[in-house]
Amino acid sequence: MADTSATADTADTAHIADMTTTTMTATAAVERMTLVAALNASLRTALVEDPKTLLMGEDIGRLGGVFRVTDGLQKDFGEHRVMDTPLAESGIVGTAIGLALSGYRPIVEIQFDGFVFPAYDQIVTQLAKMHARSRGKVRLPVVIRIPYGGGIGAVEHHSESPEALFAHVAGLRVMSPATPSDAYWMLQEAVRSDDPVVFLEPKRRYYEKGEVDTRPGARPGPPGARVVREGADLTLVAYGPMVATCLDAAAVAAEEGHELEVVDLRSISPIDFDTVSRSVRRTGRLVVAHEAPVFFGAGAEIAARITERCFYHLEAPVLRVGGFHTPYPPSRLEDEYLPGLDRVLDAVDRALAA
Amino acid sequence: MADTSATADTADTAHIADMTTTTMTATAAVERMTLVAALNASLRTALVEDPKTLLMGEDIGRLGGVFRVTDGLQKDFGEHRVMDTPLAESGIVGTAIGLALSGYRPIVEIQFDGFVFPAYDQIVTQLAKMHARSRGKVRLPVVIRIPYGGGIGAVEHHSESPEALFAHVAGLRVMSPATPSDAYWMLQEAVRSDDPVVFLEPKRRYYEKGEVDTRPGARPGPPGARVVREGADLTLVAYGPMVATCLDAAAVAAEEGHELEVVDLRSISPIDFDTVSRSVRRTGRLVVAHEAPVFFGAGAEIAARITERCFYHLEAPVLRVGGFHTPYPPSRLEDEYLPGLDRVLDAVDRALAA
Amino acid sequence: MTGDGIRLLAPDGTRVPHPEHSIDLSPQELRSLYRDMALARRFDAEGVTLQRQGELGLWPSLLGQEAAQVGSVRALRDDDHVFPSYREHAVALGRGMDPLGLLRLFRGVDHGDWDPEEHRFHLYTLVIGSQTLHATGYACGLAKDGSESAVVAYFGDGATAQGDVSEAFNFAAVYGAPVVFFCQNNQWAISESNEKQTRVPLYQRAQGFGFPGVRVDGNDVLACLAVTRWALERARRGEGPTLIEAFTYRMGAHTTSDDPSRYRDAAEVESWRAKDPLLRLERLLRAEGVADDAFFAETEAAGEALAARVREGVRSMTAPAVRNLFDHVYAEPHALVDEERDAFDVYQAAFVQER
Amino acid sequence: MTGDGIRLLAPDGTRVPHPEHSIDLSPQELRSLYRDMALARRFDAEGVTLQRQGELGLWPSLLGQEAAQVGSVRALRDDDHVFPSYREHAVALGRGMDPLGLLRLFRGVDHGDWDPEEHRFHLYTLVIGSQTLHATGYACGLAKDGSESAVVAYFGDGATAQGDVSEAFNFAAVYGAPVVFFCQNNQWAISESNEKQTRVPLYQRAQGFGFPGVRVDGNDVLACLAVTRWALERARRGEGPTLIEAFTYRMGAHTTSDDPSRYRDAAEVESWRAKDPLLRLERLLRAEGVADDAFFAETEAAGEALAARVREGVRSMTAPAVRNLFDHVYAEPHALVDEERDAFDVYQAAFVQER
Ligand SMILES: Cc1ncc(C[n+]2csc(CCOP(=O)(O)OP(=O)(O)O)c2C)c(N)n1
Ligand SMILES: Cc1ncc(C[n+]2csc(CCOP(=O)(O)OP(=O)(O)O)c2C)c(N)n1
Ligand SMILES: [Mg+2]
Ligand SMILES: [Mg+2]
Repeated sequence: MADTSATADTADTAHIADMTTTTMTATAAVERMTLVAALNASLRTALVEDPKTLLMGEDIGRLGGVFRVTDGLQKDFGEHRVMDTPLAESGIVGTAIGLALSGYRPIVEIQFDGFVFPAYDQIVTQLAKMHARSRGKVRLPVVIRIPYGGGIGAVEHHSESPEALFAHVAGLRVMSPATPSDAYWMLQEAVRSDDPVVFLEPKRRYYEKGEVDTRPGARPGPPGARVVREGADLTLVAYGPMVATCLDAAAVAAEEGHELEVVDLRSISPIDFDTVSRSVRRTGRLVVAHEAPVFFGAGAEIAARITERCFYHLEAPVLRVGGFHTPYPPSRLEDEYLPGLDRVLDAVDRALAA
Repeated sequence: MADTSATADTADTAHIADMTTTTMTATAAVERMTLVAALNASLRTALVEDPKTLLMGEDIGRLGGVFRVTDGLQKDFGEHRVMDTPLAESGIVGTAIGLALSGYRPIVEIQFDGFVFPAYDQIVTQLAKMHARSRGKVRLPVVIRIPYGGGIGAVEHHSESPEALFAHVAGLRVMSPATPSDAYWMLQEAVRSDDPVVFLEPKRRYYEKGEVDTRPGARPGPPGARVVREGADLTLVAYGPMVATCLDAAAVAAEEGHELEVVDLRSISPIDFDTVSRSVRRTGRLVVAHEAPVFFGAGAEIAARITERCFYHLEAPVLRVGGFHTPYPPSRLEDEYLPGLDRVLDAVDRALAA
Repeated sequence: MTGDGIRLLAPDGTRVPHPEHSIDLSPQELRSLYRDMALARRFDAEGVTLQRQGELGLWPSLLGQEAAQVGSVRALRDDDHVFPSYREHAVALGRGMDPLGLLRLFRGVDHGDWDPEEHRFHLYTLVIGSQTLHATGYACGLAKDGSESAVVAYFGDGATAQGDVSEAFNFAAVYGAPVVFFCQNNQWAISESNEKQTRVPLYQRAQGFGFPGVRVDGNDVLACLAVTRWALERARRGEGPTLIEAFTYRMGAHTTSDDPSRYRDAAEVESWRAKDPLLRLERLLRAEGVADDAFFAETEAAGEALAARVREGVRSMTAPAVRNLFDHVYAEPHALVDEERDAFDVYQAAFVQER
Repeated sequence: MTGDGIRLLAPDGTRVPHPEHSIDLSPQELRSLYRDMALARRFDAEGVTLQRQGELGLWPSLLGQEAAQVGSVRALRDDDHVFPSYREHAVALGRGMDPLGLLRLFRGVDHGDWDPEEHRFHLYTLVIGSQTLHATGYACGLAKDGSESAVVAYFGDGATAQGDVSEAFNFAAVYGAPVVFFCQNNQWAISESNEKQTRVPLYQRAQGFGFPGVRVDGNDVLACLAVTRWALERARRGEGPTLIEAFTYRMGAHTTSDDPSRYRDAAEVESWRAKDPLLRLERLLRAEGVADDAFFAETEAAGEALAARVREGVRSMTAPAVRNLFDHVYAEPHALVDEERDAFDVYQAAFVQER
C-alpha cells in the first residue's frame, strides 16, 4: 500500500527532485483570470516561496479538488507537499495542527462549507487557543480554505455561510475575498500570517474573471475594508459573494438617483470598523448584506458597533439583509432565497425612506 | 462484559421492575432548593411522566454527573433510562438522534461547555435540520443540557459560553434559566418541546437557592423574556448567570438614584424582542450583559434588532458588556475578566451619560 | 477472506460452495433478484440522463453496485430499518420507496423529504458517516422496545475514516445494538482510492471494536443476500453489530459533476466490467434454465417503463414556494420565523405590486 | 496477551522472562527508575495536599500510574516528542520539565504555558483525545524532515472512545507516521469503567487500523520501558505507529473534585494495592542487592526536598494582570483586541480613580 508520507529519506529525495523541476516557478505577471485560477496561482506561489508550506485535503491531489483550486499542484510539487488525506475533517485539521507545531505551514482545504463542522472542535478548542494558551510560545500558521455560500445549484450542506461561527471565536482570523485579485493577495496574506486563518472562498464567484497582478511589488497590505464604490447617500457593506451583488444594486440605485457607497469588508474577523464608520459618518445610513442568516450574523455585530460609534450620525437604523432563520433551501429555491439585487434594493429603499 | 443496553426482554423486565418502585414518584410541592436540585427534580418528573424519556451522558449514572444533576436517577430508573455513555460527544448526540427517531425523547448531558464541540457537527448539520429536511415528517425532541459559563475556578475549557454558536443555527432552540424555579420549569418545557433544545445551565448558580413550586398547576407558559425588576431609566438585559449580577447592579444603581429595569431573556433563540422593545420604548436606554465574548455575541443581535425597532426611542446607543475577544482566562483572573457588578455599572453609567 | 470476499456466484455465473453462507433460493427469487438489479440499473441510467439534460442538478450513480444493494436489502424484513447514505437507490427501490422521492432531492425541489417511517428507509444523508450513529441509536431504541427488528446502516469506503463511524462502531459494540454496518467498498471516495483511507482491508476494522467483520463479493448478489441475512440474524438474536464490507466497484463517476479520467485508469474500470453483477446472475439464470429470453425482454421492458415514468415525473416536478420554507423549521411556533415570514410576505407583496 | 499484559517484573519483585521484550539494565538504571517513580509519587501527593489547602484549584493524581509513565518516558530519546494528556506529571518530570510549570496550570494562574519545544513536551491537553491528532501530525512532520525522532502520545482508556483518537490511529497508519500511542488504561474514566467504553481489550483496537497493539503490565516499570523502546524503534525504522495499552490503575480520585466512593468498591482499589509499581521495584532492588536502606532514605529525602520546593513555589505564584490576556490572542496585531485592551485600560483607570 502506498504510503503518502513515506519514510524520511524517500520523502527528502522526492522533495529535492521536485525543487529542480521548472514547473515549480510561479509566474508573476498581470493577467485576467478566474477567481479559481487566482487561488491556484496564489497556492503555487506559496509552495514555491516556502518549502514548509503544505496543502492538505480531500481530493486535492490528482483531482485538483472538486473546484480545481489545487489543479496541477500535486503533479508539480509531489505528494509530500500536496497531500490527499483520509476523509475525516477533524483528522485533517488536527494533523495540520501537529504539522504546524513541527514547523510546517499547512493550508487545508475543506471540500464544502457544510463539511467543516466535524473539524469544528479542533478549530475552536485547539487551533484558535494554542497560541494564547502557551502565552505566545506556540504559533499555528494554519490556513483553512473553505468554499462557501450558495448560488451554485448544489444539494444540502453545500451552500452554507458559517462565518459567524468562526468570527465569534477569539484566536481565529476570518477573511473572504470578493475578486480574483483579492483572492490571490489575501490568500498570500493568510499564508504568511502566523495566526490561524479561516479563508472563505465565495464559490459562486469562482469562475468570474478579473485582473490580477501577481508581481511581488503589487502586494497590498493586510486586508482592511475597501470602499469599492463611492457614494454619499447610504453605505452598503458586504463581503465575499455579496460584494458583486451590492455593486449591481448600487448601479441600479444610481439610475434612480441614489448614490450608494459600497464597502467590501474583506476581513470578517477582525472587522475594519474605522473604514465603515468613516463612510457611515458621511452617508448617515447603513445596510449590511450577507448570505448567512441574519440572526446572530455578521450584520448584527456591524449594526451594533457602528450604531455605537456613529449614533449621532445615523439618520436611520442600520438594516440587515441576509439569509432567513431557516436551513439553506433546496437549490431550485435559492435564487429567491438568497439576498439578491431586489432584496438588497428593498433594504436600501427602506433605509433611505426612514 | 456488561451490556448496558441489554437485549430486548431483559430491558423490558428491568423497565417494568423500575416502574413499580415508589422512588419513581416525583414529589410535587413548594420547596426551597438549589438550582441543581431543581434540575434533578425536573428530570425526575420527566422520567416519571413519560416512559420514553431517557437520560444519556458521561458519568451521569452512579456518579450522578460531575455536578450531581442526575443524582440518584439511575438508581431509581435503571440503566436503560439513565445511560452512561462512552466518552464521545458526537456519538452521544448522534445516538440520541437515532433514539429520537425511534420514538424516544433523549435528554443528553454534555459534561462541560467546552466539550460540546465534538458534537457540534451532529447538532448543527443533523439535529437542527432533520425536521426541516423532512418537511415536518421527522421530529427530534432531543434536549442537550450543558453546564456553561465561568466563575467556578475551573481549568481551561470548563467556563465557556457558546450560546451564540447555537443561536445562529436555525432549527435549534436555545434557553438558559437564571433561577431554580426557571430551571425546573424551563427544563420541563424543553423536554416537552418537539424541537431540539440546547439547554444552558448557569453552573456558577448551581448551588444558589430559590423557591420552586413543582405542582403541575404552577407550570408557566413557554419561556418568554421576563421583567425581573422594574425601572424607568434604563433597560438591562441578561440571561442565565448574569441575571443575578444585573439585579445586584440595579440595586446599587438604585442607591445612586437610577432605576434600572432588568429583563431576564430566558430564551436566547428565539429572543422575545417584544418584551425587550416594550421596556426600551419606556426607558430609552439599553445595556446588554453576557459572559460570552461581545464580538458576534448575543448582545450584537439584541442591539441590532432593538435599535431597528426602537430607533426613535433610543436616547443612547445600546451598549454591550461581556467577555473580551480572548480565550477564557486562567481561573485566578476570572473575577476580573467576567463582566461583574463594576463592569455592568460602568456600562450603565456610560449609557445614562450619553 | 481477503481478495474478493465471500462468494457464492463466480463472475462466470457458476455457483461457488461455501461452508457457512450457502443459500437456497427458488427460481422465482433468483429471477426477482435479477429483475431488481436490472430495474435499478435502468433507473440509475435515467438519473444520469436526466442530469445531462439539465432536469436534475446532480446524480450519484450506483452503476456496478447493484448486487451489493439489491442483495443486502433483500435480506431485510419489512419491519427492519435502513439508514442510507446518498447512493442507495437500489436499496430505496427494494424498500418500496417511490423513486420520484429520491429524484426530488437531486432535482433540488426538496432535500429528500420522504417519511422515513413509511418504508423504514431513513432520509439520504450527505454528511459522510453521520447516519451510522443515527442507525446505532435507532437500533438501541428497537432493543429497548423489545422489538426484534434490526437496522442496516449503509456507507462507503471513504466514510470509514470519519470519527463518527468509529464512534458508531464503538457505541454499537458497547450497547450490543442490533445494527448491521454495510460498507459498500466501491474502491473510490471521489478521487481517493482505498489506500488513501485505510492501511488494512476495511472489514478488519470491526474486530478492533469487538464485533465480527466480513468481506463479501459485492458483485455477487447471492453472497450479499446470504451474508446480510446472517448478520441480521445475529442482530435479532441479541449478538450485536456486524460489519459487512461489500467489495465492489463504482463503475461510473462519483457523481455527474465528477470526471474520473483525472484520477483513474480506464483499464481498472475495464477489469471490473468482467465482474459485472448483472451479467453473472444472467449467466446463472440461463445456465440453470431459470430464465429465458422472454424473461429478460420482459425485464427490459419493465425497466423502460420505469424510466419513462421517472422521466415524466421529474419533468413535471416543480419547487414549492419559498414561503413554505418557513413552515417546518420548527415543530412548534417560533417568533423569529414568524416575523421573517411576515416580512417576506410584505416584501413579496410590495414586489409584485411594483411590477 | 490479555490479562495483565507483557510483564518482566512480578508484583512480588521477581523477574519474569519474556521471549521478545527482555531488557538488561544496570543497577544504576534500576535505581534511577525507582527514584523517578518515588519522586513522582511524592510530587503528586504534594499536588493533592496543595489542592486540599486551597493553593491549587484542582489536581489530577497519577497515583498508581508511576510505572507506566516513568517506564515509557525513559524509553524516549532526548529529541523525541511527547504529547501528553493532563495526568502525565511523571512524564513531565522525566522530560526535565519544571514541575512548577504544571502547577501554574492547576493553580489557575495560566493554562500551562511552557514552551513545548524546550523539553519536547507539548502542552497539557484537556479536550479528551485531541492531542493524539497533533501527535500524529507532528510525527508526519518529523518524517518529512527526514528526522529519526519519534513521538509518543499519551491518553486514557476513556479517550479511546473519541472519534479523534480513531482518526489519529487511521491517519498515523495511512501515513506510516512515527508515533507511539501510549494508552494508560487506569480502568476508569472518571466514574465509568472499561466496559462502558469498549467491548474488547483496548490494545486490540490498533489491529483494525492496521498496526500492532500490545498490552503491557502498566505497573511494571521494566516492561513499560522495554515495550515503549521497542515501539519507538519500530517508529524510527519507518514501520509506523504502535498502540501500547498500559494496564494499570488509578488509585486515587479522578481529580481532587471527584469522589470515587460513589462508584467503585474499596475492595477493587485494595486488590490493586498489591500490584503497586514502586513496591515491586523496591523488592527487586532489595532482592538483587541493587539498593539498600540508605538509597531509599536518600530517595525519600529527595522527595521531601522536591515537595518543599514545590510547596514554596506554588505559594509564591501570582497571577499575571488581566491586561496581559490581550497580549497573545494573536501573533500579529489585531484591531479588535487592541480596541478592547484600550477600553479596558480606560475602564480600569477610571475605576482606580473612583476609589
Ligand atoms: C463530512 C463530509 N466531508 C466531505 C464530504 C464530501 N464528499 C462527498 S462524497 C465523498 C466521498 C465519499 O466516499 P465513500 O464514503 O467511499 O462513498 P461513495 O461516494 O464511494 O459511495 C466526499 C469526500 C461530505 N459529503 N461529507
Ligand atoms: C471532549 C471531552 N469530553 C469530556 C471531558 C470531561 N472529562 C475529563 S477527564 C474525563 C475522563 C477521561 O478518562 P480517561 O481517558 O480514561 O483518562 P483518565 O482521566 O483516566 O486519565 C472526562 C470525561 C473532556 N475533558 N473532554
Ligand atoms: Mg466509495
Ligand atoms: Mg482512565
